[in-house]
Amino acid sequence: MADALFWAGGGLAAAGALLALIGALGVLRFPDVYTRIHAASITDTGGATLMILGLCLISGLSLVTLKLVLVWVFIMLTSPAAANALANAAYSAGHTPWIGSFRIMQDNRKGGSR
Amino acid sequence: MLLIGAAAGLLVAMSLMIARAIMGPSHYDRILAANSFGTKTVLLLAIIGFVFGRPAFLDIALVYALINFVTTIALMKFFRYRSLAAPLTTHTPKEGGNG
Amino acid sequence: MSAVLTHFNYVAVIVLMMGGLYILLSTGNLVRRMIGLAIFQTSTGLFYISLGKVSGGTAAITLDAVSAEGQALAARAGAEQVARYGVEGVIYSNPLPHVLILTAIVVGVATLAVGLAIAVRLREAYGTIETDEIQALDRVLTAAGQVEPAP
Amino acid sequence: MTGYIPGFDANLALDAILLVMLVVIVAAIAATHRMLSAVILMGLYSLVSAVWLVVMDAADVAFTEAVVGAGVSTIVLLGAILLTRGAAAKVSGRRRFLPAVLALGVGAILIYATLDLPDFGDPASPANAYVGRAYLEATGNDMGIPNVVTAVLSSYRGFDTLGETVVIFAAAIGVAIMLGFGERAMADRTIEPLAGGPADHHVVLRVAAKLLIPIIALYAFYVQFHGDLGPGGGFQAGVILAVAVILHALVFGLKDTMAAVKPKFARGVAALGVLLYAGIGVTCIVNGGGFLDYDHLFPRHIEAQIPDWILGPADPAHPHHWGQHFGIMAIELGVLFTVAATMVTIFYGFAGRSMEAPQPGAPRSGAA
Repeated sequence: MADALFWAGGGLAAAGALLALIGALGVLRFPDVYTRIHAASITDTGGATLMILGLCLISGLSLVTLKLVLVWVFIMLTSPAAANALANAAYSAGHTPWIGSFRIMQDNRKGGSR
Repeated sequence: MLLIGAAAGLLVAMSLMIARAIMGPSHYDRILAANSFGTKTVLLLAIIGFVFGRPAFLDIALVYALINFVTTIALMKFFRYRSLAAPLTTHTPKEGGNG
Repeated sequence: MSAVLTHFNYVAVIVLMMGGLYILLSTGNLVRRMIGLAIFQTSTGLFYISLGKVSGGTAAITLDAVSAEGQALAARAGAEQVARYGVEGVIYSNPLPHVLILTAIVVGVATLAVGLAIAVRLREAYGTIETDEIQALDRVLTAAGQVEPAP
Repeated sequence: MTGYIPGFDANLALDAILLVMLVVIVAAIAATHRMLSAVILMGLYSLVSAVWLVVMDAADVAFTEAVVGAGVSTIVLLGAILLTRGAAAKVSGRRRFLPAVLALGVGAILIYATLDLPDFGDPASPANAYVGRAYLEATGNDMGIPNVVTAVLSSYRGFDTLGETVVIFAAAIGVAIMLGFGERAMADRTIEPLAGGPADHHVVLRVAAKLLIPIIALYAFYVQFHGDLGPGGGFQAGVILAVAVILHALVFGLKDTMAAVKPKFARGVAALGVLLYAGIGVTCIVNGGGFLDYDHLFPRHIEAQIPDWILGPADPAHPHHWGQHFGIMAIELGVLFTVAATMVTIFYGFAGRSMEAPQPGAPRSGAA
């Protein structure tokens, strides 16, 4: 039973790493800031969840698992907030998206800059 | 064995992030690369703790998960608002005040 | 060939050190020079830690050899090595360089902050932080008598 | 290659990959002329070196490097670049050739010198075989705390660490004098909130920061008080506490933070830390021991009153070293105060300084 958990945990961790890798590829190849923020932050939190779940399986019920869950909670708290703030800053700095035009941005900007 | 594979995958993802940080056209790409690099480093630290048999070293991953947020905010504030001291709000304290 | 394998760490640390030195020398901008200096300082720390690493060792936080972690580490290092180099059944890396570098990093940041504060005051006084411009301004001002000449 | 275990390829491979990453980052810093990407790459550099330090079994140092290198030094550099705006980083061509030749020459000499260093990871090398082992073996019965690095840092070598704490305190005074006073310092200016579109009102950040600041501060005290059981200690905890205050200043504005943690209070706490540290040393002298000799921290009759449930029943075979435990904990607290207050004072200096500089060439004589 123990090494079944070990292999399951290892598999989940590898899946998380794969997701992170795909995210990194996305950040490298996407054309503009917004798509890169999208690629990076989603695969970050997703990869982190998978990987930490895998490590929790390996470590079983112990203090280490508590620390892993805490790491997961903090990543869940900070990574999306940072990505949101970054997209906010890029938007208010006037970065227009490369593909298509956000009509709401124009309205907001007209409305915003009184 | 799988953990070492996961660590290798993370290392490749981190090097891609360094590439994005080096060549990123706009500053926001660089902040994004730094932020994502930080999160991947947290995961790599967790996996290294397990691969080398001392999982008690998760404290370092834990602390960096917090510090990464602060560095990203400082960089974002620097590039966007050119000031580290201004509060991140648009209404003056008298009127808003609760954020 | 084996010399490269066993000395790779030292060569890499020296390449980092020389990178820091190059950054330090190749620019007149004070803030950029301090980035080069910070890289130089950190690489000396990496050098000390490379010297202190014992292969097969673990961090210098004592754990008893009978614990699961202790046995896993001993199995990986091989009983004969553990017998010869282990302390109470576990091989540890050398803790002394860690102590030195730990304080060196914190003091390094404190001195970096003081250096940057001086650069800011130079910017406010001279309007620039390029060293050659500052020297040129100094010469002009000492000639004009506004600033007493350096001792 | 006596006694060198070529095994652990995962350890060696990871170490080599991370070093190559460090070299690539330094090359990128050398190549870029933009100061801002140099600062971001500096953050990545200290982050990768933190991971490398974990691979090198230096858990405490990795802790410090991750917190100080990627966190505080990036923010201090950003503050400095903000205050030295307008001074473009001109890197003229002729300046590149001579430093490159010099760096290559010195590098070649140093690499030649490393040829007769002991092999990497060799347990029988003089450093690792004698002095290192002596402390590993002695800490068990001298002090009875697991973390040998904290034991050496705060007890065997307590006097040096006191010196380092005073150096950090001196840095705080230096930055406070240069940037904290004068008419452009924060004390007498109000900063109006950002003018801008609705996107500049970062609600998400404010809520996330409100959630995180108490957690970071609590975590700092966790790191401080379990410094002798696992990786951690006064230096790391002090910087984490300062990062909590800096996060508050970054999100809620320096004005509110300075109202909460007054600059004068921060400078006082920095002095208090050094006072606590030296005070512990003096109490050891008063109790008949040497300076900072914690075995004499408690005279016999007080030590007898310490209840058994704290460290287990007293048995002569393994003495409890009450003095060492509480002495190390107390001076780590002193270091926590000084380091946290220093980093906060430094941040106040850089963030609170406004930027209107005189035109070049017209220095105000006797500038305050």
